[in-house]
Amino acid sequence: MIEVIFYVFAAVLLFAGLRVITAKNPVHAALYLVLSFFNGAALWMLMQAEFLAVSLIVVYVGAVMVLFLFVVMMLDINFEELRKGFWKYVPVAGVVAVVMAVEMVLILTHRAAQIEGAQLVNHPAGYNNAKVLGQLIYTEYFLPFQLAAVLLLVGMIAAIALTLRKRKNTKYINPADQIQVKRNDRVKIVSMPAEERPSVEAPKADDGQA
Amino acid sequence: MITLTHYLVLAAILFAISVFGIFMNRKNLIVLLMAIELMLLAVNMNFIAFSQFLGDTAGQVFVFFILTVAAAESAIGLAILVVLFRSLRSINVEDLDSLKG
Amino acid sequence: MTGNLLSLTIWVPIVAGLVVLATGGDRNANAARWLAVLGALAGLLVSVPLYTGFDSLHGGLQFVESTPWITMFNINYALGVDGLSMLFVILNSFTTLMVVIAGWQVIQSRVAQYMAAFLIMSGLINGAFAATDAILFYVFFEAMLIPMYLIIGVWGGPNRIYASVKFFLYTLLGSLLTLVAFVYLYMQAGGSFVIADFQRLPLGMGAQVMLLIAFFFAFAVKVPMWPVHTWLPDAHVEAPTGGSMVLAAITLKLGAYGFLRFALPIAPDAAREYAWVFIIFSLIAVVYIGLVALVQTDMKKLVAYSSISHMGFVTLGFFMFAGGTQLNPYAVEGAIVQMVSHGFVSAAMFFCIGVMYDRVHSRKIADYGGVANKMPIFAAFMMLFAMANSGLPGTSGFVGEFMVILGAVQVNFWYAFAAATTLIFGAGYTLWMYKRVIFGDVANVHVAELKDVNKREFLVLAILAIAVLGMGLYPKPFTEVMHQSVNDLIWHVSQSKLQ
Amino acid sequence: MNIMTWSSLNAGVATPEIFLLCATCAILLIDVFLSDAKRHISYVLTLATLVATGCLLVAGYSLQPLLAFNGMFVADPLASLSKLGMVVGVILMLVYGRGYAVARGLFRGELFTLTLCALLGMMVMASAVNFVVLYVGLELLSLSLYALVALQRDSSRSTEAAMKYFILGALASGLLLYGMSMIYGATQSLDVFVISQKIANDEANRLLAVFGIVFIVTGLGFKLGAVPFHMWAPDVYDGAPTLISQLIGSAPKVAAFAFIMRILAQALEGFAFDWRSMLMVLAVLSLVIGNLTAIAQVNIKRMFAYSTISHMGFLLLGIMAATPGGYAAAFFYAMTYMLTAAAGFGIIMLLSREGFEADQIADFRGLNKRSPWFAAMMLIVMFSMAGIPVFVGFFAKLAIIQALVGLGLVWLAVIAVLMSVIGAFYYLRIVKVMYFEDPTDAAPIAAGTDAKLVLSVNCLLLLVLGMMPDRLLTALTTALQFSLHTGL
Amino acid sequence: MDMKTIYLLIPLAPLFGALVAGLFGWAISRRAAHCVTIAGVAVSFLLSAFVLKGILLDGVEPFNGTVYTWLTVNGVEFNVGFLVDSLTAMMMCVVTFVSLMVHLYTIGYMQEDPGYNRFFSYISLFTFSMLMLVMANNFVQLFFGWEAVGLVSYLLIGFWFKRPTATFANLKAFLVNRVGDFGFLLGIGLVLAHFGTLDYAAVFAQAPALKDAMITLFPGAEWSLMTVTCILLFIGAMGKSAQFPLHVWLPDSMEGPTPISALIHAATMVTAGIFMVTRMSPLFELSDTALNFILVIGAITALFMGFLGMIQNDIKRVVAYSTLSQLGYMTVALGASAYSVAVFHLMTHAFFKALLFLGAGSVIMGMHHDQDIRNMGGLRKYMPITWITSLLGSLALIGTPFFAGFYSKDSIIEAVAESHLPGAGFAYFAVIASVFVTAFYSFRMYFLVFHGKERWMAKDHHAHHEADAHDEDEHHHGLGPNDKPHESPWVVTLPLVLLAIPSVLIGYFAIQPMLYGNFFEGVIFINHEAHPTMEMLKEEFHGPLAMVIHSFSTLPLYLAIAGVAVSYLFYMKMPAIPAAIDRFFTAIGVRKLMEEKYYMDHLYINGFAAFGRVLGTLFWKVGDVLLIDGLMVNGTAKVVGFFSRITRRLQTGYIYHYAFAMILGALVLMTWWLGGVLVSQ
Repeated sequence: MIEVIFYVFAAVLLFAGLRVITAKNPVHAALYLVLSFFNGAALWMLMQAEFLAVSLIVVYVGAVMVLFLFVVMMLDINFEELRKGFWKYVPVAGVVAVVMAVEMVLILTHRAAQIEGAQLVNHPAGYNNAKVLGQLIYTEYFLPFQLAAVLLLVGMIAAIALTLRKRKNTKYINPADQIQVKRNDRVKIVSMPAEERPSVEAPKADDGQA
Repeated sequence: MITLTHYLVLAAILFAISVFGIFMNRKNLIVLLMAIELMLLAVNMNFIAFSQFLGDTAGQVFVFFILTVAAAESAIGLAILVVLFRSLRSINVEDLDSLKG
Repeated sequence: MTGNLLSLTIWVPIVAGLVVLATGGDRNANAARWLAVLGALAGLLVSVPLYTGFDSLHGGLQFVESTPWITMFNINYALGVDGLSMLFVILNSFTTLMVVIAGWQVIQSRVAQYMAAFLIMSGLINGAFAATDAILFYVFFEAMLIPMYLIIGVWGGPNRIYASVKFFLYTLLGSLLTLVAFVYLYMQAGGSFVIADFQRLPLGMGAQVMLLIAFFFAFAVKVPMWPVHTWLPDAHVEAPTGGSMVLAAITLKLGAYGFLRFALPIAPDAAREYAWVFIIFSLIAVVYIGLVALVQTDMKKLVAYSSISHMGFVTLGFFMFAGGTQLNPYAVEGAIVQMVSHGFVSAAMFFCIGVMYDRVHSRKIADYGGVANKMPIFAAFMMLFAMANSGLPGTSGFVGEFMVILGAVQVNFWYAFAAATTLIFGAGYTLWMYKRVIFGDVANVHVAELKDVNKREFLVLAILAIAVLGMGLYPKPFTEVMHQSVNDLIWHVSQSKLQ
Repeated sequence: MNIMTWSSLNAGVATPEIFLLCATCAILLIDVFLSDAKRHISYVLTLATLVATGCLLVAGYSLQPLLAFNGMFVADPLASLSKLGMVVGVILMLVYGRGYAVARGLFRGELFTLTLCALLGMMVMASAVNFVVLYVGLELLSLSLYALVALQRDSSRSTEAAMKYFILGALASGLLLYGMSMIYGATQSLDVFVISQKIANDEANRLLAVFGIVFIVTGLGFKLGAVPFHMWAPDVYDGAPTLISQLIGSAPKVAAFAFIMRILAQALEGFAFDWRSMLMVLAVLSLVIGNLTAIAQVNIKRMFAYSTISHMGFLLLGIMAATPGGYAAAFFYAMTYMLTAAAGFGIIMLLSREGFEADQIADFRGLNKRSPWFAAMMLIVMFSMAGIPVFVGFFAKLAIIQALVGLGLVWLAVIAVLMSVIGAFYYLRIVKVMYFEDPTDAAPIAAGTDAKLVLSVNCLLLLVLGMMPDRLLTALTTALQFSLHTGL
Repeated sequence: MDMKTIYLLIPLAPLFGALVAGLFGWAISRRAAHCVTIAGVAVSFLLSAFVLKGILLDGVEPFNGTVYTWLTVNGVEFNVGFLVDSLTAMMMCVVTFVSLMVHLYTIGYMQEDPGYNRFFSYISLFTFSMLMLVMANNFVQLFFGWEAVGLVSYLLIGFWFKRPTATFANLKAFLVNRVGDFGFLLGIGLVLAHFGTLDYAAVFAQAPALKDAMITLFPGAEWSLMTVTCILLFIGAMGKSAQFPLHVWLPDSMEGPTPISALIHAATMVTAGIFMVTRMSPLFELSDTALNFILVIGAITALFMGFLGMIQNDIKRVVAYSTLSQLGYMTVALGASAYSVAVFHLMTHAFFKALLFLGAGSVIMGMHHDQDIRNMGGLRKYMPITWITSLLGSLALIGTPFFAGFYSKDSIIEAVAESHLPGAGFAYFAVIASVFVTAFYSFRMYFLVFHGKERWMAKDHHAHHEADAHDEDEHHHGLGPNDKPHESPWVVTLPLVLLAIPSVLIGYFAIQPMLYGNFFEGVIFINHEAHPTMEMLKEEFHGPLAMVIHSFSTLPLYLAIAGVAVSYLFYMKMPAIPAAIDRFFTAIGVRKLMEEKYYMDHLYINGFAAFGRVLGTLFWKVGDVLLIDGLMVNGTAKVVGFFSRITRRLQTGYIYHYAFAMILGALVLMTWWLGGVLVSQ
């Protein structure tokens, strides 16, 4: 039973993954990505990693993917343009990818790669994956946890710094500047000596030229 | 019986797919970002598999952090994408070629 | 005072150079010049006690100093001179003074930098000759490239960039391989960079051959030996007069010195086994380069080629350390004498060409003719140096050639035969050039406008002339300081290090 | 499961980081309330923070490694010294880049906070002894850098560079993580010391571990910019604002070194046999490709990028030796290269002005006539990079060569020095342009006195360290002795 | 004054004069310059005479001592030192005497020359060098003097450095001499290598022991050390003493002012080779091969250079070829082991040849620097002293009985006749034939110059001026048709007279002690068993007078008379005959051969020198520029640049390529190492 579930989810996951990178429309790609996340989450469930499975959905599907979709739709992109010549590069890229996949699989399935006694842990009743993780994260992993916070802060700063921009031609007022203005900043009295009036002939000639 | 190897192989294939996506995609930057997410999914799959099959919770904690980081990362990535689009009016990967040589 | 005499010879010029540099732009050019002369003079003065205080009965290192420098690698700031190196420290300090005086008026732009470059280089070269730690040697050996590169490049001729880069890379390539060799020896010696330890190190034949090749690259390029000589004509032609003087008088010697200090004693078995290769290269340098010099149309190039040919004599002498069954100090000492002599003669020759170049702005032989009509004093000096360059007895040029040929006869008659052709070629190219440049009727308006040497030029020429003649007439003071060291060296080379 | 207490955290060990983080937040807040005219307050505060961090590092220096945060953080001499190096690197970047940033509208609060965050990331990388922390620190650095590269938003070159950097960086992180996952699988631990212990006890699955190492090396290679994972570097150096190029080109190299030390030399030391040869390939490729390609450059920033690649080849050779001497050599190399590169980029920035980037080699024409001092400084930088004594670059190379020859890898040393000759060619070209050619640009050089002063100190340090490298070498070697193989 | 000081003073006095005149020539007057140099040489001459007297009459022991140690290598001392024995003393006297005469003569000859002081400096320097050469007690100093005289010769031939011919000639002289020195130096090298010292006395003492030593020059071929060494040393002598085929420089050296032709290229320097071989007699005696070589070379030179003298029209060239021929005589004598005879001829030749040259110089002055004998004639009326002295010199040269040349030359002929070396037959023929040749060209010149019509009056004026147009700033105008030559001033004629005296008398007085007395005892070593020449001569010698009487019954005298008679006939009475002969020889090509001096110059200039330059150009353009620089150096740079462009092109700017490279890199790493791991497990 578990095998069937695993293979089904795995198959869908791989299919969805493939579609992510081959979909014509980025919106579709994003949706396929969502699909693959769901499948991934299901597989994680299968491994009894409930908390992370849920987090994946919440964090990724709920936040990241929405962000993706938002951006995709916000940007005014001609997707058809982007599709041209897609299949031209498949042979080379495909060969490399397949070789890579085959190699990785060969290695992972090699008997030397097998870890003895690797069994899915059977947790006792009442085991709470979220709680265990929570305790770990808040105690032992205190440092990375704090750092992760900084990291999110960086993401925030960065996103704001990069994307937030003032319109160039809006006239907006900074009260602080207004209050601090001094007379001398605004009015400047320049003393000028009286100039001799230039002769009348020359400008006329210039005008004529112009 | 589904063993650790099954998950690892699955993750490996997923990883290869995402890699394939990254260097095959010549048009759309957004898909590149998505492919990277896929790759992280594969990595997370590994960690969880190891964690659950070897009975060590640390792997799952790592996944937790990876998710966090990935979120921040995509935020920045998308921000850069937006900025890029503003100045370039394009998210075509092939248009990113003013720096070379 | 005598405790750190060698340090003084190194640092006095360098500090003087920095002081000169500090005078800044060309507004203070005169200050820079005077400071430079004072610095060079001070450098010379502190080097003189090396000779007067030298114990010529003692072949080992003298005036030794040693301070740990880089304890991590057991690198010491270790100085010392023996009969092989002492003369060159003095020669270098001497040449620097000449160069500084020679550049007095000729150099009008960036005077301070020019003078400083020479002073700093002088200190570095002294360091290279005095270093008894391989890395210290290497540091000085290599650092000297920088001022030379700048000298050629900034104050050089039209094709200076090509020449300077070629010079730099050529020599860098060679020396970097030596660095690897040094490090290898360091490992073999159990963590010591002391050159004397390297020399004592037993090494297999394979290792010795590899080391010899590495040293060949470094030192042969610097000497330069045929076929790695082609940087020299370019560098000389493009370098300003002072650059050519130092290059020919000193830096080439450093390459030759490297053979004595490193190649021969460290890899004696390989050196003995493959001495013929070096001898053949040297003889090619003598004959081939002699012929090449004959057909040059550019005076500086001609003298540059002649330098290569003369340095061929030096390497020839070095690798004839063993004559048949007995040791052959003639050739080795002759080679060292030749180095010193070539220091005087080539510097003088380049200076002579510089004197003419400053007036006519051409180095082409064809642009001259009949210079003697307008510059009789100069012509007389140049005659002396031309004769010294062609190895006339009574001038320094003869002594070394004579001794090397004497040594060569002991090894193999045909080596001597080929080497002795320099009597003909050397005279041929030098005097033919002299004839075309100095003799004859006034060739053109430029020559007609020539003025004879001024006091400053006269001073340089006269000092060099005295040196050339003095060494030619009484070379004993030069050789007696080196006997013991040379004997030690060739004895050492005769011993097998194979185990 | 232990109950965590404040004392068990032992957070005092991480005082510099904690201070830095707090100060960063403070600056972030203060900056919000500052008008553009008063932006220099943030600048001064940032510098003050950095200096204070440096002081804290010095004050907290201890030869004995101190663990903190449940064994995830270590303050050992390796970490402390490399952090000090990073702090210096960042200070240099800010000092040199002030005028540059002002002229390009980059003189903003984000610049300071992101830079400080990047520094924090680097510091964490240096101190982390747990893969999770290592990863988070790395990402903290990377994310900050991505954003910094793109900070000049109006420049399509900057954003393009940022995008490339981001995508390739993310790919590299992915590869690194995959590798970490394999190591985790092979050893069932994320802790550096435990992993090391398990490998030593032969309790690790070698195949999985080596499989993981492949990916880890890939990721590390990317961070260092080693061939073939280097291709981001030229484009990013070129496209990014020069002060960010400097940031990327200097301090993170030290961080990457420490990072590599933690992963390869500490955690995976037992598999040194496997990763050594991988690094060797990367190193040789880096030396060859970096030096060769640098020759063909006309943009000095790109040239620096390729030169960095070749220098990282040297650095990798040191690490590859996998001996205390080799590590020390690499550490020395990283630290001195940081100083050298900082000065190099600094000069580019000081020669730049509003609307003019002095990033073409041709822009250095006749610098000696325009400003002998700047020319001399650049000369020092160039010759130091070329490894000509008496500048410090020489001793860095010497140390590496020594490590190689000590292992009997003479041929590798020969390749390295041959490549140095090629390298010398393009460094010489800069000197040539400065000294042998006549200036085409007559504009006066308007660099701040502070920057000039610091630059002078920086460049003279290259000379002084070259003449007296002993102290630094000894300190770094001792640091590594106490930091590695302590079996905590 | 002890003897050592005297010996030191002898060379140093002229050196002092040379230095004063040379270094301060710009500051002192002409008068001061010639006074100081003449004083120097005079001191030197007087002291030399004193030394000679001491050895000759007072039996002073030969001096062999060191002045200072020039160099020590390998425990061997190279000294500067003097060996003053009879040979040296005699040479010193000859050198200083001729030099003194030439100094005096120069005052008159060079009086109009702007390089007056320089000239005096040079000739004094020459005197010093020559003295160093003859006084040497070792090879190094010998070589020093050897080269130093070469240098001065170079300087003096090129004294008028504006003349292209002069500078060509001096370069040629130097280089040809260098070819000789090349051998000489190798010879010295062999001496040092096998004797371990370069001191004459030590070398000579060891020589017999090494008589049979062999050296291997080519694998499998052993050569006698002595033969090789002696031939090499003799090659040096060939250069300096202008023996065939290294003679080519001497005729050209006539480009120098006449006084130095007299001093250097006739009387002293060119005899250095003869002196050297004599000095080395202990070595040369040990090798028959070398002696035979010398004999043949000398004979060739004596005869064939004499032939060339017959067709010369330049007064100095006639004398120059005569010199060559006479040097050949001396060399022949050396080859015949008659060293003392060679030296004897050297001495007599020095006087009469100097005389002839100075006489020629006087004529040239009289002719206003026209040197072509075809333009002269009848000068005896105008220049009586010159005429008489030249006649005496010529008579001495052709070997007129009682004249100095007679004794020396006849002795040589006799010696050759007695020699048993394989080449002796040819040599005898050559020297006998040369007697006629010598007489012929000597008197051809004599008659053409001093007798007959005053041909300068018929000379085409315009052609003359054009030809000399390039010598504007010289005063070489030749004599115009209406000018009259006049006798030279006393400073010129006095040396002529002074030289004429020994030219006539010295043979008569010196032959007994020098050849058959014990004058050269202990100096010249002859292996009497192998080379009994001198023994036999001694047996036949019964005094100078008897020698004259004996000569009436021998061929040479009649040949000499025939030579004079034929030249009188040809050039005084029947000029048609030489013209006819000339036509005949022109027709068969011999004339051309002789005009081209047997094509030796062509061989050297267009052969060796040109070949050297072609080779040099080849090495330069192909070896250096094309192969080493072009292919190796710049080629490497190009290859690097080529790869650089390739690697640069790899950086395409496209992310997917970058990613591809990364992945490929990872893949390769993975394949490579995991392959290894998998195989190993």
